[in-house]
Amino acid sequence: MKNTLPRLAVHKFSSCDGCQLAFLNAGEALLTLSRRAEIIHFSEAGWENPLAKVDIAFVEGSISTPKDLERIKAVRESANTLVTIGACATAGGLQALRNGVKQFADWVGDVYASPEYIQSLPESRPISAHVKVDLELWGCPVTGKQVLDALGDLLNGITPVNSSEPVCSECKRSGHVCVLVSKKEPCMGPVTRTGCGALCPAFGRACYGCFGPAEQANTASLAKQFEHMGLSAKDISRRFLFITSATQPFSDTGHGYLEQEDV
Amino acid sequence: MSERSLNINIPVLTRVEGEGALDLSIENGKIGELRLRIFEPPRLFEKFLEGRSHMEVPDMVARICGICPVAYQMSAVQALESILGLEPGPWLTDMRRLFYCGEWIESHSLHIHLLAAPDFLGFSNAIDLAGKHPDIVRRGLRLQEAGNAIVRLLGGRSVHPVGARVGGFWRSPTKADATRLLEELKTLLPQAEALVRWTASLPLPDEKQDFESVALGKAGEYPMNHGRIISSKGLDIDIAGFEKEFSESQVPHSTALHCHHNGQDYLVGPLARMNLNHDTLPDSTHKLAEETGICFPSANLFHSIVARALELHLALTEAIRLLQNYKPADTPYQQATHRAGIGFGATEAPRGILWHRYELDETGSIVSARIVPPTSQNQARIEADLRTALNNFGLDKPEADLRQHAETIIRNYDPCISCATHFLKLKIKQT
Amino acid sequence: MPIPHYLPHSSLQQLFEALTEDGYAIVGPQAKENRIDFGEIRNTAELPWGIGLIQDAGASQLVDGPKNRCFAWANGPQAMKPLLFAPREPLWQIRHGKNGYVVDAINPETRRLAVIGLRPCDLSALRIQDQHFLEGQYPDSHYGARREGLLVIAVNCTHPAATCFCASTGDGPGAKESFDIALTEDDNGFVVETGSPEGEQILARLALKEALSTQMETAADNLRNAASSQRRSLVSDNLRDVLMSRLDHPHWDEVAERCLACGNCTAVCPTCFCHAEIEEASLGGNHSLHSREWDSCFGERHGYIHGKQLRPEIKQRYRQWLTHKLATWHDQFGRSGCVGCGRCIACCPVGIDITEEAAALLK
Amino acid sequence: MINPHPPHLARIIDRVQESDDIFTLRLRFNDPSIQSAYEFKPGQFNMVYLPGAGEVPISLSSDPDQKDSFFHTIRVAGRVTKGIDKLGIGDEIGIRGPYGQGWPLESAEGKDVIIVTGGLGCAPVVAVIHYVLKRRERFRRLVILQGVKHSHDLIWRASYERWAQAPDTQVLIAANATEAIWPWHIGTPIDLVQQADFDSANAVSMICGPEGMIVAAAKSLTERGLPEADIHVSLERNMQCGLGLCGHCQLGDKFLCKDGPVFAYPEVKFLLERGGL
Ligand SMILES: Cc1cc2nc3c(=O)[nH]c(=O)nc-3n(C[C@H](O)[C@H](O)[C@H](O)COP(=O)(O)OP(=O)(O)OC[C@H]3O[C@@H](n4cnc5c(N)ncnc54)[C@H](O)[C@@H]3O)c2cc1C
Ligand code: SF4
Ligand code: SF4
Ligand code: SF4
Repeated sequence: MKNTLPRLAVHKFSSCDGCQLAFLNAGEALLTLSRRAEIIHFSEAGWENPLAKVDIAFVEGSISTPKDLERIKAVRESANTLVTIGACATAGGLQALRNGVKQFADWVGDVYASPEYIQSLPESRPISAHVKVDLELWGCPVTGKQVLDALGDLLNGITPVNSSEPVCSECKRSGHVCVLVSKKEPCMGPVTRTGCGALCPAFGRACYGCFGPAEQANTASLAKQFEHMGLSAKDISRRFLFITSATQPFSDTGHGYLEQEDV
Repeated sequence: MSERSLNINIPVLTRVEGEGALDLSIENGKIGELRLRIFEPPRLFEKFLEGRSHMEVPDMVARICGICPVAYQMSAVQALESILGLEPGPWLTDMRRLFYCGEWIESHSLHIHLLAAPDFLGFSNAIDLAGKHPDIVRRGLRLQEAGNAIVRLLGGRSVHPVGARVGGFWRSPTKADATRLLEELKTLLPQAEALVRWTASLPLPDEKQDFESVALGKAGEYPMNHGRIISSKGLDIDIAGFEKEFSESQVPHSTALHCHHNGQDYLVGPLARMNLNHDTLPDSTHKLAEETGICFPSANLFHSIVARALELHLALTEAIRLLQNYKPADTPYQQATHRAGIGFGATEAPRGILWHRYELDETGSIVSARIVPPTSQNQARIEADLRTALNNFGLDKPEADLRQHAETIIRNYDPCISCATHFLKLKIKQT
Repeated sequence: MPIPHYLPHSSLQQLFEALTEDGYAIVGPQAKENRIDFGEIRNTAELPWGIGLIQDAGASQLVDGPKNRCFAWANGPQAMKPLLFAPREPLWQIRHGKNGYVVDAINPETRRLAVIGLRPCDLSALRIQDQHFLEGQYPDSHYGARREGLLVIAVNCTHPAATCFCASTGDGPGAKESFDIALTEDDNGFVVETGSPEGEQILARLALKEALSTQMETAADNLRNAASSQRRSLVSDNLRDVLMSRLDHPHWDEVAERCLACGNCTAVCPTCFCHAEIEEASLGGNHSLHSREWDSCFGERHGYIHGKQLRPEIKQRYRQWLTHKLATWHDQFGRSGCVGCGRCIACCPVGIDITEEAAALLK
Repeated sequence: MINPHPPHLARIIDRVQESDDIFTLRLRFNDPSIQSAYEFKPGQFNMVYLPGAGEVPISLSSDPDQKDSFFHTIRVAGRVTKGIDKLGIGDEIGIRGPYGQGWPLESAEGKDVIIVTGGLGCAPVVAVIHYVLKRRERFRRLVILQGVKHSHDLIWRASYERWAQAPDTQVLIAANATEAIWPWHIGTPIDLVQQADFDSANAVSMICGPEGMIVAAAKSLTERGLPEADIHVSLERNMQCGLGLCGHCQLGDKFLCKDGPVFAYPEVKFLLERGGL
């Protein structure tokens, strides 16, 4: 009976471990999960079989060292379905702020007394930059609901839904005060994909874009609006170059304003 | 004693947060090389912080660690507020303690049940453990969820909460939400008591070691959000003195730095805190501690798990106290005017002292940042512990037993490797 | 038409008490975190006394208003819509029973609501939503259950915002129908009219005096002033043919450069009714919940069919919104879908203005 | 007020694989009273519900006079249809309907019936073919024009061959690309209109397929003298509720689910010719 269950792996690359907590914080659902699938690999929870064949592999973290690069290829080989979870795995993560930074090597030197011991790729990149990914779950961190809904669907043989509508839609459904319109806070909600439940506006603060770009992210227009609201080019670039700085529309707009700042 | 030689290599430590390995060689019946290898890739947060507004710091440093983001946010706001001249009032002080209680409950429960308990009961993971002892695991999951619920109340979500800011909280929880949570927490107290008794009843090795405990203290309460840095060897300094007193060095085998005090390893975390602060426990927790028969300060490192359970009980008791007379604040945060300066923050993360230092310019931007996480402080201690404990255990034991024992010892520190891998070299670049 | 009465501010609480006695939960406006929000209230003190509201394209800000008024503002982002057409609600669940699946319909829990503070634009919108949800071949039971027993206490608009243009759409600032009670506020209280037997019956218990002619004149003056103070207007009352003949107007591209496709306009529009259905299965695999939630023609689900987006560009989505709202709405509902409330103007993060865009398209 | 939302359960009593990704389900409501009261017209559709996945609109493909069961012919597209594809005989699904307006079969009586389909648009009109063939005496000529992208997309090949043998029936098939042996035309269904044999003064056409193809077919039919009012088309839009409430199927002044999906061509001509709406 047991060995007919779908096989599951959870892998970690460069990350804060927060997205794996979608499983470890799941409470009773963790026990339900263990009845529906067999966990084969999940280091933090005590299973260590990184190369074993599995049906579904969840991957947290970005690729940032030469070792990672070898490992992710092996993970891809081992898994039927590969699902990335979180901003690191789907977008390179906060650590992608180093991408394109000319002084990167100096940075390592600034942080480590002997940088020669540190093995690192010049860029932190998402999993999909290196191998085929079947499903990308965004968020920093992903929510337990996102991960467990997707997993439930996969276990039921159903293609998971993965909404990329903007945070605003969830924000309005929740009846939050629009901080952009009422408080002139530079909210990233209109260009950020939903999933968090419009948490920041619920707390009266501007969304800072931790779920990455929405389906139609008109970042140029939003940035213009931030200008009208009195933000400096530097402030605007920082809004876009934050948790998911390596994603296309955010990176383009962010770097655009960064250059304005430089001149 | 046999004179055998053996290489033990645990390529990936499981049931710890982040990625580390252990290399151990036994040469002629003696421990030769012993390296706790940390290869979690470095993430260079201190560099990313430079040039950012101080308002972005709490959201950024939270991303260093998904297990203790609250600790990162709390050390950071403490340091930044000290520069900006903000004094947290009584409401904020209470709420930050409540926030911290949530993280301790969540993190300690996760560690005890999902990471450590299988070691002591002969299982390799918590799911197998749940097969035999479902009640134990369920109790853990419920307590963990209660901790998460506290963090959510103030932060919106338990990983990378969005509620905390420099100057306070973005929003104060509603009375109704606070009351609902309070009722839930009250029902869990008996579970937390049972947990303490259960940890004390585990077959923990009886073994004493000589080490220095370092923790915050003299806080007028069991330390979480503030205090002086004190130690079992009589250290008693302001947190600003940390850099003078403690030194970090890089070793080739690790992306985490090693910390030393007077050239010696030292211990931070639950046992160190308990050893130094047990007299400030609330009565009910104190009584439970006495019931365990363990006398704190304890030189037995395996008592860490009991200390952790006692802290969980304390945090739950404190959370209930803090929620009992909860009133929403009209202004949950203070706004600051920009000021240049240098500030320090140190709080007790679940795994021990988390020390931050920031320099701000007059526009409120970060000039430099330095973060010393608890796991890099414990790293040297873990290696020293392994040397002693494995010798005591008997180097002639079967290899599998040695491995298991080594892993149990490491896990006992609840190392958080994700945190440990971004530190600065010793000298801060002066700009 | 029954004779108008006068309800002094000091007697407003009596009205609340009468409503409570009749078993109504009262929902009314409150000033909250920089906006006017409709929620349950018990006491007239909870109303936004002394509050004013400045609204403009992409901006909305509470300010001090006349001390002795509680309706000296125009509207907040939402009023009636979420109370009847829930932002998100379950429709049914399905689970494994002994002999196969079991479907359980989920019906909403409802209470009789008395809503105070709806504006004339809100009443027109209510009328449209009724038409949409209740008067088709398949009346919506969820909307219907909430609608039943609803008591509407409208308040005519004496303080339109800069974003308001109800005078041009013919929906305000004075209410004509679809209310049980309608109030027009002055410094001391309200001129009260009734629009239904329920309204009359409740008012009868308050022992109010008939309104003086001076009071009625003030009310009429205020409404006239309110109308003439409106600076925005929607160009024509039937834009159907003009807009449909300008589907390739270059102005669509121009709006698309600014439009964020965030859907805020559709969410706050009191007449928009689009919703999507979602299915959420439990991890255990033995239970699933089917719900619906507000959706928007700016969203990815709206124009999607099997692997293809029919309206992949923002330009097409904005055109979909505007041509439906202002053009083909006439065919479907016998009127324009815009009631002149200006919410979409104030709530658009980049301040896109439906009246300006319509005018530009007519050029 | 009756709650129109929850589906009724129905069981799969037969299943036929039509091609790699198209299959037909024969279904019967679990509740016999619902089954016996269930009536529909070809061209109408059901909301078909896969528990745990969601609902999709699917046309009825069976003969309306068959009272003990009904058929759906489904192409595997995405989340819901992929899931339904995994079901077999005995499995349950949810059904609500029928919704929308069917084909004008009564007014087609005594006339030539021209059916033009493109690609996989055939499902909604297959029911019409069955309907006409079964009541052959009520109609005049039956002309079936079917176009596919590639010859191997053609489903019901055997059926077409069989239909071609029926009296007064003309079957013309075209593929843009074909395998080596292809007995039919290479090209588009529009080419076929030229070869079709019908009396434009006394005919009704029913078209189903991609919108571009509908417009082109309607154009060539009118060029052959068929009045636009005698051309009927079936359209597709996203449908969440099928009840005329969710707004997703709005096209111009129509809601496809209740005003359509079948329309007389003049009603939608402007919208279709315009495209991109
Ligand atoms: C009136 C009508 C009759 C139809 N009849 C048939 C038929 O007989 N046989 C057949 O195979 N297909 C038919 N379709 C198309 C069928 O509805 C879609 O292929 C199906 O919705 C795809 O859903 P999915 O979940 O498998 O795909 P996904 O691409 O995963 O779609 C996800 C969701 O999008 C929506 N959606 C996607 N495509 C469509 C679409 N074309 N129309 C409406 N909603 C859509 C649904 O809500 C669906 O749940 C018909 C469509 C309409 C409008
Ligand atoms: S607060 Fe932000 S997310 Fe919410 S509606 Fe306004 S802009 Fe959108
Ligand atoms: S509102 Fe924005 S920043 Fe806040 S949690 Fe959601 S996606 Fe992240
Ligand atoms: S279109 Fe705009 S102004 Fe008109 S009713 Fe809707 S929200 Fe109000």
